[in-house]
This record gives sequence, C-alpha cells and structure tokens, in this order.
Amino acid sequence: MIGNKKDFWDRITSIKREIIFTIIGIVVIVPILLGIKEEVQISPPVKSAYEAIESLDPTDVILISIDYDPASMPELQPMLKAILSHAFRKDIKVIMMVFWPLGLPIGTEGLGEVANEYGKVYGEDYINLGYRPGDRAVMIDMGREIRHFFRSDVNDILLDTYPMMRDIHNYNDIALIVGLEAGRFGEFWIQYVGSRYNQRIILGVTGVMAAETYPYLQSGQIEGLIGGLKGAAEYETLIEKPGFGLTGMAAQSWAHIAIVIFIIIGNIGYFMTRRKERRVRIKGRKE
Amino acid sequence: MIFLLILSFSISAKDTPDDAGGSITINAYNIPEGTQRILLYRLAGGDTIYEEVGLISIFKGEYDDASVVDGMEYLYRGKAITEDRAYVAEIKEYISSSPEWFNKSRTSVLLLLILFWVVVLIYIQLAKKNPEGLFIRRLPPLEAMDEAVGRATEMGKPVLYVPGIEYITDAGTLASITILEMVGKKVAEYDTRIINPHFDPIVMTIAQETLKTAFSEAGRPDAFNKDDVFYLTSEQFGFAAGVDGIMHREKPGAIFLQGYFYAESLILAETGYSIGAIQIAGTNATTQLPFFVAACDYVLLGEEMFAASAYISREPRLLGSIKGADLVKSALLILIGAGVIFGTIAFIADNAGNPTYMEIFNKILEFLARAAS
Amino acid sequence: MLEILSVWIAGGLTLCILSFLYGDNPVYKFAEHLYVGFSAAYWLIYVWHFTIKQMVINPIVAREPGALMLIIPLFFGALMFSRWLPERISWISRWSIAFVVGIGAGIVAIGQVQGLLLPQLRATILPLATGNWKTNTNNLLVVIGTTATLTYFYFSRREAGVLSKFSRVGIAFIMIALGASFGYTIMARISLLIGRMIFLLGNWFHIVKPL
Amino acid sequence: MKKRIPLVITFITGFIIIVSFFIPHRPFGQLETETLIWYAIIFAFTLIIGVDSLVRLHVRQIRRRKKGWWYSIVFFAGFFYCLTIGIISIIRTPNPFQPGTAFFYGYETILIPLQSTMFALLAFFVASASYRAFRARNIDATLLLIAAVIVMLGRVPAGYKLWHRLPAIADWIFDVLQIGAMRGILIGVALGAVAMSLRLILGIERTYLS
Repeated sequence: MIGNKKDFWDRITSIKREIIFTIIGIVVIVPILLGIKEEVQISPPVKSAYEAIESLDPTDVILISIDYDPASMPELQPMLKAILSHAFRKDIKVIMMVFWPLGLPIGTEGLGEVANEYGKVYGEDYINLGYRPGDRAVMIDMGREIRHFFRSDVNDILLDTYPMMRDIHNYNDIALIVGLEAGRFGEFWIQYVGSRYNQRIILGVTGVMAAETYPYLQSGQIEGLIGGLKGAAEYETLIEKPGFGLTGMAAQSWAHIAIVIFIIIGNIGYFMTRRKERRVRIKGRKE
Repeated sequence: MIFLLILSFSISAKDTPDDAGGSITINAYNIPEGTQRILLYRLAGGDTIYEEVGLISIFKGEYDDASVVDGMEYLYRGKAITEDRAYVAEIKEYISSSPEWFNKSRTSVLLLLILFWVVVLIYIQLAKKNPEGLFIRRLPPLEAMDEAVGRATEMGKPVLYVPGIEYITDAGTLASITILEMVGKKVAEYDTRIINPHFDPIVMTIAQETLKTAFSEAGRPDAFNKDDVFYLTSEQFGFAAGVDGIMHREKPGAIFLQGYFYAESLILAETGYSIGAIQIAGTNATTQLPFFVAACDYVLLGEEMFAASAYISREPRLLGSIKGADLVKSALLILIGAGVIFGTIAFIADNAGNPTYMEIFNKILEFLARAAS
Repeated sequence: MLEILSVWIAGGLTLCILSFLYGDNPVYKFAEHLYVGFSAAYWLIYVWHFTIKQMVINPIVAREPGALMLIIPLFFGALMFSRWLPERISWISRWSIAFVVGIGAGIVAIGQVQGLLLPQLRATILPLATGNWKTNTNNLLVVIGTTATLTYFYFSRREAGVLSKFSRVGIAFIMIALGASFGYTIMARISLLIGRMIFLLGNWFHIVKPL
Repeated sequence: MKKRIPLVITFITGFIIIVSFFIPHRPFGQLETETLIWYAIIFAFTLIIGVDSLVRLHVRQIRRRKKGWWYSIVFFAGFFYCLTIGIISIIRTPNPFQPGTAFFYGYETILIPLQSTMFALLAFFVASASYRAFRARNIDATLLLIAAVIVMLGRVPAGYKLWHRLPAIADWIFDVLQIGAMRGILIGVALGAVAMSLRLILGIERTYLS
C-alpha cells in the first residue's frame, strides 16, 4: 500500500475473509446460546394482516398458499404456524394448497402439527389440496370452479367426500387468501386473483421480496403484509404465542449491528486510502 | 318535527352483470337490528309455491343465485329472522338472467392493452424503415464498456463476461447476448482475451456463434478462441464458486455481469471488487440490483438493459417496444399530473361543500381500476 | 433410532455445505451433487403424483366426461423429451413449447395490465389537500417518487433540459428504494443462518430448545 | 413448415386467453378452462426437461471417466435413493409427502439441511461483501448505504434501543419513500413484459424456437 509502514487504516481494511466469517458465526451463535429474549415493536402492515384474520368468523374459510421451500423456512414457517394458530383459535376453516413443489412436505408438517394442537379434524376443519402445475392457470380457473384443477385432495380423495368442501366452489366462498411467498407468486396472487376477482388477500413474504411488495399494500391491493423474521416475531407477539420468530430476534439484532459496523469501517478505510492517494499525487506534482 | 322515516327491510334482484348467464344477484337493504338469518325464497314463472334457495350473507348483504335457467322468469322473497319476529320483503316485477357478450367492468383493461399494442406496432414499422432515426438517450454504463476493455488491455489482463444464470427464454439473458456481441467487437479491436463461462449449454452455443460473428465483423476472425466460451455447471453456487476461481486465477482487468442473477450475484461482485477489476453489471432481477450498485462501478438498472440491447442492435422489434413503452410512460406522467391536480381541487371543493367534483374524481378512479372491496 | 440417525446425517451435511466458506472443496462438491441428485428425482415423483396421476389417470379411470381428451396434452408434454433426439424428430417438441409460450404470453398481458399497471396508476393519483399535513406530504412524496422514476426510465429524453434534472431526482428515489430492499435482504439472509444454527445447537447438540 | 405451425399455435392460444378474458358468453369460459388445464399438464413436463439433461450429463461423465467423475456417482446415489423411497411411499401411502413416510424421512434428512444451509451461506457472504465491497463511491451508492443502514437498524430491537424513533423512520421509508421508485420500476418491467407478449403472440419474437 502507500508508504512503507502498513498504518492503522491499511490493517483495519484488509482483514481476511475467513475472520469476517468467524465473527458473523460468533455474533449469531452467542445470543442463541444465551437464549436472550427480545420484544419487538408491532408495525402497521403486520397489525393490518392480523386484523384481516381477526375480522373473520367461524363461517368463513381462508386459503393458505405455500409458495416457499426449505431455503426460506426460518422466515416463513413461523408465519405459517402463527397464522394457523390464529385461524384455528377462531374456528376458521383452512384450505391449504402449494405452488412450490419443494415446500409441500414442510407445509403439510406445519398444518398437521398446529391442527393436532387445536384438536382440528381433517376434512371438517381443514384440508390440504397439495400441488398442481401451471401456477397462474390454476389461480385464474379457481375463480370459476376449484374442482376443475383439484378434483381430489393431497390424499387423492374426491373433494365432495369432505363435509367442509361441499359448498366451496370458487373465490366467492373464500373469505381471505393468505400467501406465504419466497418468490414472485405473491405478485401472481395479487394480479390474477386480487384484481380479477376482487378477492381479499394478505401476504407473508421473505425479507428479499418485502420491498417489492409494499406498493401493493399502499394501493390497497393487499390488506396486510408480514415481512421476514421480524414480521413473524410481530405476529407471534400479537397472538401471544412466542415461537421461532421471537427466539431469533436477539441474534438478528447482533448480526445487523456487526454488518453496519463492517460497512462503516470498510468505507472509512476506503476514504482514508483515497485521500492519502490524492495527497501523494498532489505532492508528486508539486515536486 | 323531524319525520323519522324507519326504512323498511327490502330486497332487489338483477341479472348478474358481465357473466356467462345462469345467475341472478339478490341484494338486501336496511337489514333489521339483531337479524340472525336472512332466508331467500324463489318462485319460478308458472309455479305457485316459493322454494327456499339459500341464506343471504348478513356481512355482505348479497347472494348470488347460480341455479337459475336463462330466459326463465322468477320472483324472489326475503325473510329476515330476528329474536322476536320475521321481516318479509318481496320484489314486484319478474326477473330473468342472461349472458353478456362483453365484460363492461374490464373496458379500461381493453383500452390500455389495445392502445399500447397499436403504439408498439407503429414504432416497430417506423424502426424497420429508419432504425437510426429513433433516438435513445446516452447510457453511461454502455460508454464505460469501451474504457473498461481499453484499461484491461493496457494492463495486459483478460476480460471476463458472465451472462447470468437463466435460460434463453429469459429477457435478461437475451439482452445479455446482444451486449456480449458489442463487448466481443471491442475485445477484437483491442486484441484482448475474453473469458465467457456459462450456466446453460444452449446459451453457451448461442454465445459462441455471437462472439464468432463479432470477431469476424471486427476483422479478426482468427483471434477468436472457441475454448474461452465454455460450460461450467448448472448449480447456482457451484457456478459462483467456479467463476470466483477464474477471477482469482486469471485476474481479469474488466468484469461484465450482465443477465438475470439470483442470490449468487453478491459473491461474484464481491470477489470482482476485491481483485480490483472495473465491474460493469446489468440485471432485470430487481432483488439483486442493490448488491450490484453497492459493489460495481457501473450498473444497467432493469429496463436499461433492454434499452442498451435496443441501442446496440437497432433491432426493429426491440426499438419498437422501447419507444412504444416510452410513449405510454409519457401518457402515464400526464395522466398522473392531471389526476393529482384535479383530485386536489376536488378535495378542496368537497371541503367547501361542493361534492360534484369529488364524485367525478371517484368515478374516474373506479373506471381505472375497481377498488379492492 | 432412525430419528437420531436422521439428525446426525442432517447435521453432517450442514457442516459439509458450511465448508464452502473455506474454499470450494471435495466435501462441498459431495454435498452439492447429493442435493442436485436428490432434488432431480424429487421432481419426477412430483410430476407423476400430482400431474400424470391426479390430473390425467384418475379422471380417465373414473370415466369422467371429456377425460379422454386429456391424453392430448399428456402426449404433447411427453413430446418435450424429443428435444434430445436428432433434429428429424425433435422439431415436433416446438409445438408443445409454442402452446406453453402462447398461453404464457396471453396470461402475462392480461395480468400485468389489470393487476399492475391500472391499479398502481390509480394508487398514484393522490389528492394533496386532504386536510392532514402528514398525508399530504406522504402523498406528494409518492407522486414525485413515481413520476421521477418513470422519467429516469424514459429513454427518449434529450441530454439537457428539465426532464434530465427531474430524472436526477428519480435516481435519488431509486437509490433509497434499493437501499431499503438491500437492508431487508441482508435481514433475510441472516435469518436463514439463525435457522441453521438453532438446528445445529438445538436438534443436533440439544444445547438449546430445538427448531 | 416447421416454423409456421408453432407460430400459429402461439397465436391461437394467446388469442383464446385474451378473448375469453373480455367475453364471458358461452363457449369462451369453458374454452379457457380447457386451455388452462392443458397448459398445466404440458407445463409440468417442462419442469423435468432439466432432469433429463442432468442425467445424460452425469452418465457421460462416468462413461468417459472425466476429472471428478465420482461426484456423478454421488449424484446417482442421491437420485436413486430419492426415487426408491418415493416409489415405496407412493405405493404404501395415499400422500407420500406427509410426515411418517419413507419419502418424508429422506426429504427431512437430506434435502432440508442441504438446501437451507446453502442459502444460509449467504449470511457469511453478505457480511464479507459489506466489509470489502460496499463502498460509498458516489452519491447514488451513498444514498443506498444510508437507507440500508437505517432500515437494518430500524428493523431490529437493538435499533429501537439505539433511538426509539428509528423503527418509525424505517417503516416510513418503506411505506412512503420507496413506494414511488419501486412502483416506477414495476411499471417499467410490466410495460416490457406486455410488449414481449405482443411480439410472442404475433410471431415477431421467435428466439424461443431456436
């Protein structure tokens, strides 16, 4: 670097990559080991998602769509369990369907766990329709008749054999759609179902998709938005049922502070070296 | 004496609009306090007894009777049952259902779709006649490409071009191939080496042809080395690790990251920065734009990639789409400006007690897009 | 017993992938190829169970009206595999691709206009005299943000002039939006690591409450 | 002849979808449903084209003993393990994907740890990138980093402790400040997609046939 002795800033800005990895590893592990609990502030988008389900009554049916896979489990699985707990507590009937093939097993597992916890009966209180290919094609035709694509559920049994499905045909019979999104399917629900059939929707999204989804909240095309692990923690706080969301918050806090510090150090170092280069160049010219 | 008009419970029936027929919509008004259920009865023309059809939802005050036959005439009677008594309401004239040939609630969609498509087709014809005539503004990242290849040549280092990890059907990959052609010509002129790793075999074969033509058009067909355009792997992180390895080994002076990227974009941009290369990125993956902007020297943001490929190739269908979209954008800008002004005036007039503008304003908004119920 | 074996294998595989941090090595390549192999077969099981069986075979076996017609899309679907045969035969697979591309184009055109362009346009026409100064400023910021960004992505504007200055405002709004998305994405990545660490510490080593 | 028929198919299918959106009258509703079901069945096969090319690639690796061919053995180990437990589960239980089946056991043991750890790696790379590569090299990048820092701190309890108004500012950035720009980007992408749809339906765009 500039000048012979490696001054303070050169050493600070050239820490090896593996050390950074270890720092982040420690910063995440320690709060988990210490089991630090953190409260979270409730933000308006999550509050309105909560109120959307709170406004329903036992005669209503909600459709939960699993559009994520194990890669986004830490953010969206806690949301699934929190929303299912909220719905089952209010005796709301639940239909689950899946558009991301790799997400079906964890969706089925989450649904089974929470349903047993609240003593719900398959076929009367909740049903799992499984997966169908064709994403938007399925969404559009469910506005006409759900049996066109789903003549049977995930167990390959005809829908009409289930008491709860007898008078459910299309979106007129579904009070609210809850999309759990790790990709673009949230946009599909909004465009091909929300606008086309004037259907009430709330979305739970990963942090990656959150920013792109806010314009649809502001335009009223969705009623509520639960974003990332913090959104899951907020929803768990609202239904007073702490889960994975809240346990992860402390580690999330520490990691964010560490990354902000990295950005600041990196940039201070960057400016210091650039200023030194400019000074050398000016001196060079003068001599 | 204020005459307290207790509005009595009533129902209305109409053929459900914009449907394929076979459905009549019943609405209930002034539903009495404490109503538990509202039963709906129907009398088909010629029958004598009302038959029960279903329950009108108290929350929505609406019921969609989809069990009617087109052309048949019906009468309806609603019975709202409360704690102590039942209120009855009837409709007087017969009503029948019929299918419609055009869904009126979607007129605004039809208008915008036709307008936009006609404009695009016109511009495509214009572009066919006179490709140079259609102006597209300067794109700094495009100009920086020349300087980047030049600098890499000075330092005697190769150029690395990564086309993203999507298939040929993705618009970003298509645009990347066009940009690759331009970079190929520059590399041929400066007589530098270009390394081009691939995620998909089909995109690789297309890239090989593109570079071959670029090199021969620049007058140096022999300088093109086919082995520098190769298939690496189809696994996301395996690809990122492979390209990182190339960066450390070959130490390219200029790196181009053009195409559709996923989460691995961050690994590529970081290693590229750490070996001190000029990085020019471009992607239609909005989620990856932040990482490229923070780590690269120049970035083509989303649509700018498509404008760049239209600018380079002067293809009529690309130019037509860009210019057509531009015209719609200017129309949107004018519409938003006028709408905001009119809306503000409507609000002021409404506060001053004159709601007429307000009604017009809401009608315009409702015409554009139905508000979510 | 199987349960313990499963957690130990899962823990081991987690460490194999984490080894990638210290350079691409054989252990990582082993885990990566195992993943690609397993998920490849996963897709076959999936397409069989939910498409071929539940959407085609079951309706035909149950002799539902019009079910036999479903053989046609099944045939076109299978044609997709002819892509790897010599050119003489594989050109017919273009019929299936054309069918999928045609419908996709129709769906996208309708969805983007009805579900995005019109509602988002409507949501940007906001009054600026709502009597509450906070809403007024917020509305103004949304209107300026949208129009300035559209001006930035307007490619027919000349160098100098008002439009170019207004597009400078646009790029500022774009950078703030990208910054917000950037911050949220980092949060998402950290959450994924937290999930894995709780699996290792909880389910495998039982130091902490498992997942 | 080979190019003409696919273009006609694309035009007809695209036309059916658009027309049946605007005309509710008899044949179109039913026609749209049939077309969408056919689309779904054919689409499912596009999911497994990739599998076919992968298997052929690894067979070639093994037959030619190319460098690192034993990784292809591992590929087939994972492939046939998943295939066998899948077939067993399909025969034994109506829903092979539910907990308790052999298929779920394999999924939980192999797929979940591999896929979720692969993405968890990104947390490490984000950290090293934010230290080594995210520089405020110009006004644009500076604005980006400031907004990112505010949002990152505002979204966690630590930010609240730092300054109690920080979460409100972070929410305000999301609810108001970034709406306009994100909307502008979405509109631009949408216009590009609708123009591409026109080119595909009218056969002006043909690269997908290459």
